[in-house]
Amino acid sequence: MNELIKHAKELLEKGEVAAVIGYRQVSEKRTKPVIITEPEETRALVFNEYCLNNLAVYLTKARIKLLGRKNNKSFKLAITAKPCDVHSIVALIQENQIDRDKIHIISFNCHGVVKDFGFDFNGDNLSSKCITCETHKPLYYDKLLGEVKETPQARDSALERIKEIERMPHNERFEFFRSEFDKCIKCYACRAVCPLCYCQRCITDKTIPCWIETSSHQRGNFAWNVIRAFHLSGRCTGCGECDRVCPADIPLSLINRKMTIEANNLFSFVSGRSLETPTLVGSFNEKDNDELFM
Amino acid sequence: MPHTAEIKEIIDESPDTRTFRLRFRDAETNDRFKFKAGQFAEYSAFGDGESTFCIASSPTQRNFIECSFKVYGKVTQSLRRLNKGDTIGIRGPYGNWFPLEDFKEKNLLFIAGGIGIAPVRCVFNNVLDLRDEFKNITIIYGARSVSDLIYKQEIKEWKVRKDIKTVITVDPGGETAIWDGEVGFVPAVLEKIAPESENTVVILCGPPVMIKFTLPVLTGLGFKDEEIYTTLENRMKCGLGKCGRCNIGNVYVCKDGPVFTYAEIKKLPREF
Amino acid sequence: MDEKIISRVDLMKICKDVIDKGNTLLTPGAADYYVVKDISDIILDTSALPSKISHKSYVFPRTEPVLYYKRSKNDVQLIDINIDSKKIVILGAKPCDANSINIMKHLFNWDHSDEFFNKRANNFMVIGLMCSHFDEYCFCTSVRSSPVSEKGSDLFLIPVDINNYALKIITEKGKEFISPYSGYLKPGDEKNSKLITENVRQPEAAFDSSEVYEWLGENFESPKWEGVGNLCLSCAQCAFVCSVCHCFDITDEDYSYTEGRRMKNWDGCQFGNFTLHASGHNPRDIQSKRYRQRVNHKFRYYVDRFGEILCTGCGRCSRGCPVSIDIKEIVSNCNDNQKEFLK
Amino acid sequence: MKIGVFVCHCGENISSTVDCLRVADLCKSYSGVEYSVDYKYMCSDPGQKLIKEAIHKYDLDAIVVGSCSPHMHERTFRNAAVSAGINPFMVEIANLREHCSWVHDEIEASTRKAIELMRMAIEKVKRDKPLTKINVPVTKRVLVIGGGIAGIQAALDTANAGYEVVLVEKEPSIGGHMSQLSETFPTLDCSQCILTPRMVEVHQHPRIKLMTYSEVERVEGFIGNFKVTIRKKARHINEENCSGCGLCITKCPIKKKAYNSFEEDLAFRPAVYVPFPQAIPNIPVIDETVCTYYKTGKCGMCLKVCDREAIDFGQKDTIHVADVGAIIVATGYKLYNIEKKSEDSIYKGYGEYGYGKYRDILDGLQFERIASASGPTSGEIKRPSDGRVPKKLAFIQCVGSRDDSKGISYCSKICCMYTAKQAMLYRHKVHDGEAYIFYMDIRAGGKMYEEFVRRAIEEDKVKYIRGRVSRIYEENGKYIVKGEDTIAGMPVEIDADMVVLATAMIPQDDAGSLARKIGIPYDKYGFFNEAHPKLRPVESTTAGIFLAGACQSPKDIPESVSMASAAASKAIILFANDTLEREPVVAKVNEDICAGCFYCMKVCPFGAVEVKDVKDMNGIVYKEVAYINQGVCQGCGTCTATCLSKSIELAGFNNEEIFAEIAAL
Amino acid sequence: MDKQNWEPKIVAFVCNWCTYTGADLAGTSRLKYPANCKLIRVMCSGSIDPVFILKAFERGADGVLVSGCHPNDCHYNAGNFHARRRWDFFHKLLDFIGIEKGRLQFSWISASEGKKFADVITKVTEDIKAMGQFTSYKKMNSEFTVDFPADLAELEEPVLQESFDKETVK
Repeated sequence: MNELIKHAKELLEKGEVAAVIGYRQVSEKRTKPVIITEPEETRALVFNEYCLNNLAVYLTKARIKLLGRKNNKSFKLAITAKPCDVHSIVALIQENQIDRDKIHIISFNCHGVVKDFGFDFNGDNLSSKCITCETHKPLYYDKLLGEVKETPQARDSALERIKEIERMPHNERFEFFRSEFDKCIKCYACRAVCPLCYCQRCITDKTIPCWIETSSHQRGNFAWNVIRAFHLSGRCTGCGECDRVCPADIPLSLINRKMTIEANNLFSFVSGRSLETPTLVGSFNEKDNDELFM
Repeated sequence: MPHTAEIKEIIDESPDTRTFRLRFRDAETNDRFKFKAGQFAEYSAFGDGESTFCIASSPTQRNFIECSFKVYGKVTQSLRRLNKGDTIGIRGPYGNWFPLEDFKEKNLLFIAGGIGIAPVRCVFNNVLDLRDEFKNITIIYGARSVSDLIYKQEIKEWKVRKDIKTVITVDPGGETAIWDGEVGFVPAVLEKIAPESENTVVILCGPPVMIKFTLPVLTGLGFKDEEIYTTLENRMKCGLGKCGRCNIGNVYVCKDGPVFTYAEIKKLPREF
Repeated sequence: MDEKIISRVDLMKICKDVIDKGNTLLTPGAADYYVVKDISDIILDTSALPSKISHKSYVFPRTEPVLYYKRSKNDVQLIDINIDSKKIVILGAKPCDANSINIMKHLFNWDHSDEFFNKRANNFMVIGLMCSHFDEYCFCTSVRSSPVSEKGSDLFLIPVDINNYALKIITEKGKEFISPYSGYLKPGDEKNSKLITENVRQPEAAFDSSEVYEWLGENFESPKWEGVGNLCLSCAQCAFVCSVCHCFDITDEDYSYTEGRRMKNWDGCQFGNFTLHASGHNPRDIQSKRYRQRVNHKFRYYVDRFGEILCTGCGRCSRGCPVSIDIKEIVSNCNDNQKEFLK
Repeated sequence: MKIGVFVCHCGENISSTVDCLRVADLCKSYSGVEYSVDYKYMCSDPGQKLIKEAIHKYDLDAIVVGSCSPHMHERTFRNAAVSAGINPFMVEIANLREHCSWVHDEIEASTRKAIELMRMAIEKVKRDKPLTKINVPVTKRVLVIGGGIAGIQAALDTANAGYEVVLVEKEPSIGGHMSQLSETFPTLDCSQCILTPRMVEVHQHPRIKLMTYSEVERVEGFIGNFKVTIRKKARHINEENCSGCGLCITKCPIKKKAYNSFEEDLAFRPAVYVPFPQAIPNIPVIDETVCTYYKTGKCGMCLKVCDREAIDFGQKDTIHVADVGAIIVATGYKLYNIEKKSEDSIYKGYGEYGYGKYRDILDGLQFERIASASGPTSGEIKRPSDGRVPKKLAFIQCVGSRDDSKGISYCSKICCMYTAKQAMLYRHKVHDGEAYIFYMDIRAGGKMYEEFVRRAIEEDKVKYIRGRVSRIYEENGKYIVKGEDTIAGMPVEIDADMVVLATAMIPQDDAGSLARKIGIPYDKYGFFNEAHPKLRPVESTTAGIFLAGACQSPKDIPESVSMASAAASKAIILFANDTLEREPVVAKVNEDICAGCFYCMKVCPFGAVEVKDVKDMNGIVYKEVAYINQGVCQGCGTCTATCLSKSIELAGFNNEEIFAEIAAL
Repeated sequence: MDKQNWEPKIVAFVCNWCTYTGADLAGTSRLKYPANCKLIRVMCSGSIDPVFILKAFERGADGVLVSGCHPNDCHYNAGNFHARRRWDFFHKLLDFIGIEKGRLQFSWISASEGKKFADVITKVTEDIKAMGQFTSYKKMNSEFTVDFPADLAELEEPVLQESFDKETVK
């Protein structure tokens, strides 16, 4: 970890960046995000299996401007990002939210993070996104740290659940999701924690007209969760943060995962994997699937 | 539970501002509904929600109440679609009021900007109905342009009255060829006419920017903080001191306000 | 204070009776307070952490209609809401949760009494249960409460051994509730339960609430707010899982061409458009101001107004926070403006 | 808001299955409806009068008409509303005829549906906002790309109408393919003779700025306001000094290193050259690739002989920018090269016909040069291989065209005619020669065209054989053309001295890249797409860009010329007003909440979305948002549905209006 | 509403240039199709947002049809290609969360396909009839609703009904 601290300190000292967005340890098996602006403070920085936040969520236009501003000049921001977080950054760059030249990506060779804080890192407590992860080395970075280690083995129970749901008849499926969505309290933590939910005003906050009913009754919850999933279709990079933070334990990532699988099936596209591939939303192919249409 | 009221008359004040003259559908409510100058009510356009405006007519006027609104958001747009004879909902009156009894035997200076004239008009008309109890009365009213001025008819009446001084101004660029009033922002006009500050109560209402720049001018002219009254119109929903959004410091604007003196406001966190 | 002993078996009989009479019985689970359908679901664990979501929604639902309307060409018909006055018994409420209704009562009853809240609150019967476990986010002892606090409970349970509880009758309401079941009660010894409660491990007080009160008054403009504002993501999870946050929104919804309802929904002061005016002006336009409002409201404004801290120290907000912002950490380090982690 | 409702019976067309009276009656019970009435013929003068009077009498703010399809009478009712003082966009039409009375039988069901349709329209009109037409300033100058006959015609027409023209031609001279032709069908008049005066006129026209040896680099902007960047390639000749005396050309020692492309590679040209003697402008070009000076730094013969100091070896490409209001694209065509068989090409080639392998197998343009009096053989028909006069000539039509297996499915349209012409020319020049034409069928639609073909057959004894040629090979100095006579039903073999292939017309190589530069769509071959195949054939789908000539599809000269004139008149119409009036159904961005993801930019088919910097009071850019250029937007609304934060609204069809319609169901 | 008299409520979102015009053609050709479906005209199929569909369901629609120009025929060149991608996704999503394909159908109908329009509307109506009411969604809709007392409710539906009754009396 000294390398990380050294690097971050250097960046700040040399004035290459205005701030470093990273993790700090709060207790033995728990970390939390921190924004560091002074070289001295870098000693708090860590990177380990407990760094499960996706810090790309902090890379909003407003924050980049705000944090990058120092002495009336604008600087780069450094961010510590797991390889999967880099996917989010890629997606954000593609959606014009980040200027690649404005950020300095400190990434790591990653072998997975925990599912829950406070418990040991092992196959049973492995974040579900890590189970199927294929990018243990980041696709884009400015500084690569850490060495390659093996990821613990675990069952891909999420996929099993998707399969299970797909086997249900439609009315059962509807009932399943309706009851799951019914738990929603509309705290919008899923939205807040999603790096790709960067809209200045969310569709659900639009009042003229009212797109989605803000009440958290059944159909309001249903509409919100469906549209949230739709807006992420083909954009979601699969960081699973929404699922993690949901206080009502709605299996949001099941839907996101399913839509990611469909994006791959229909259009051979996975979001955030390449800066060169055009985004799925906003592009089309004349040969796209036409079966749906009479 | 709101009372339903019928729109008796619609007055187009400016391209985007309207005044409704309302009468409760229920005669009993009509008799019971009493309010004081400065209080507000919650007006419902059923289907689109509730919105808070002050009651713009004078409490001395007993047959109807009036409210003026500028089309900004969902509710005001919806209200604007209504016709004479249609029904809206009213809850209220809520909030505190201008302590007119304390104003007696004093000079009064009214300063209003834009739609801020609505609460001022309520007190102003109330005061005019009790004209003898007050000393000199001055009103300064500014709007963005001539067409944005509201209560044009009443302004005319005010202007011809000898016992009040009426100053109407529009922002630079908003004047028309035949405009005979002042041109300039309210604080500047205020500075220019420099009214007497001794024994004078100021009633100030307008957009946050105007208030921000007017207060120092008033202080500069020697007005006392305790004598400057203004209304804060925060976003309100319930009007009952519950929903939490009008909360500034330990104050609920909808209950403890909307009328505050500058001295009171100075004690509050600067979040309005 | 009256103290009795009741066996677990008998307690369950009472519960069954409550359910059989058609009342609602709530008990805390890991996720939220749930309605007990079968008494075998009841756990009564003193060492459980507070559930993720509080029981607030049973007294202040996340969404509820306040009136129905039906439009015709010119007129509107309104229908008032009749609050369902079913009795609700919370069994095993955490001491931190037990007091929440009492705290909220002030707000819903000053000046104007909120019948929606009151009708439900009056139908609440809170049976508190001593708490024997805390984690790094718990801080009840810092907000004038404790794991053995009886505040807010009508009845209070203290496990004396595996099969028996000491039952303290705190309020008249509690007394009334338990009187039909007096046959189950055996006389208890206050000394005995006192010994137990005194030995309960309590979280160390992290801050002095009156110091915090003072500090907030003097530090409206503190760099601290900016720091936490940068980290906070503006969701309202903290407010929505909180057992005493009570802000709401009112919105109209049509459900057919002519009919609709006016809904009262939870709202959160951390949302950017909570205070947004229609004109575009926003008094609390940036997150640091909103977070400042939250802390001030809880530890200063509410105290000013109603003499109580708007916080029960349950730690739900910190436990659930997507970016692990810990309100205890922020408040307890308030006196120095240094960044806390450098110590 | 006071709404007037007008229900039309349309004679009995609507009222036979919809109870119009009841519809009108029920509409009265909807809030906001001030007046509701039914009438026999709403679109008739008395019907319109009824509407106008009601608007005045009841002080209506908006009207809903239940009648036929809006595609029929929306304009009528809007005009009626306007004349009564209502904004035309405060009018909604409920389609009670095409979508209701005509398609349903049951009175009850269709009346019910009619009521619901009316209700939807009423709810929509309540949310409608008055819209005003958008005015866009127009730069009254046109850019013509391509200096062939179409470009020349378009340039002349526009210039003669009084507007300035910038004519860009990538070759050193204008004239295009038409200048290469010997004679033209069906009149057999000399192509050069009719074209040259036009070329001169272009050159001398005070309002035409001719830019030869130039290419369009970039086009920005939108209808009425294009900004065009043009690269003028270095000729290495100072145009102002050059008098066109041609001394440099005659003295150039490099004589046989470069093929003369004007002569379709049947001759050579020097390193410094003009494409052909009548070239406009008559200024040579130095070909860097063959000129000795550029290779060794020596020679400089031309420099020495030029007494006007016009040779400028150091000349560089220059970039010119022009502001224009309209663009006419007339880039023409080229011929299918039957040898080409590269993997990625859609064209599969005709290796079996031996073009390129045997020098006496020519394509149509090559034969034009051989038949041309100014051509390499001075108009005598001779074999390129040995200079002998061919006694037997085989023409093959549809080489490449109408042949899916070779990559092209369309008909090149002019081959039937020019092959007949070429066969006639041959017969006129070689009286004892035999001309055979292999054809699929003869397409001679056009004035005097069929007669022309008949003349070839009957007077000039050209022998037409219906069938395809399978193979051509050389045998004893003859070319054996093996084919089939499908009429006689037997194989044919002709030992021709020369074979002419009427190869397909295809777009220029760079058509696709040009289309992308200027932002117009093109088909899979590279032909530019017209806005509508029947009703808007000379407009591209991008407003303000028009098409002329063979760049759109194969065309003969009269068609190209008429299309050019049509395109010119489109430009002239555009220039008739100082500002351009456009329908206000355009999208608009709410800049306060736009998150700047620019998905709208990605999906906009018209490139109407731009990046706009939003500045604070100190002039510092604090965010970038999307901005929709109202001059370019065509109002499809794809951006509105794509926008995740719903920051874009399409005027006239905004989301609030659509939600209101749904709610009224 | 009792089962036998139930008629499905169907909403169609159609583009102005192809399907709406195709529907016009069906009219001018006097083709017959069921009256259950109401058209909402938009400029291009590319401008139809998935929320529109949910809104329609929220307002009690039993089925929704989305229709535009055939690929490559879009009046705006590419709007329908973007639409197609959007619907591919949205349909998969709805399918996953339990809304059957038949509830939300898609078609390309050109301005010349009046017959196809009539056929598609007939098919969609029959499909939805076979599926029955969209009860699962309607159940959500009916949460927090109230029956207005009969004496108060002299409004929309009854008025409509009454006017039909008059007809039968006539």
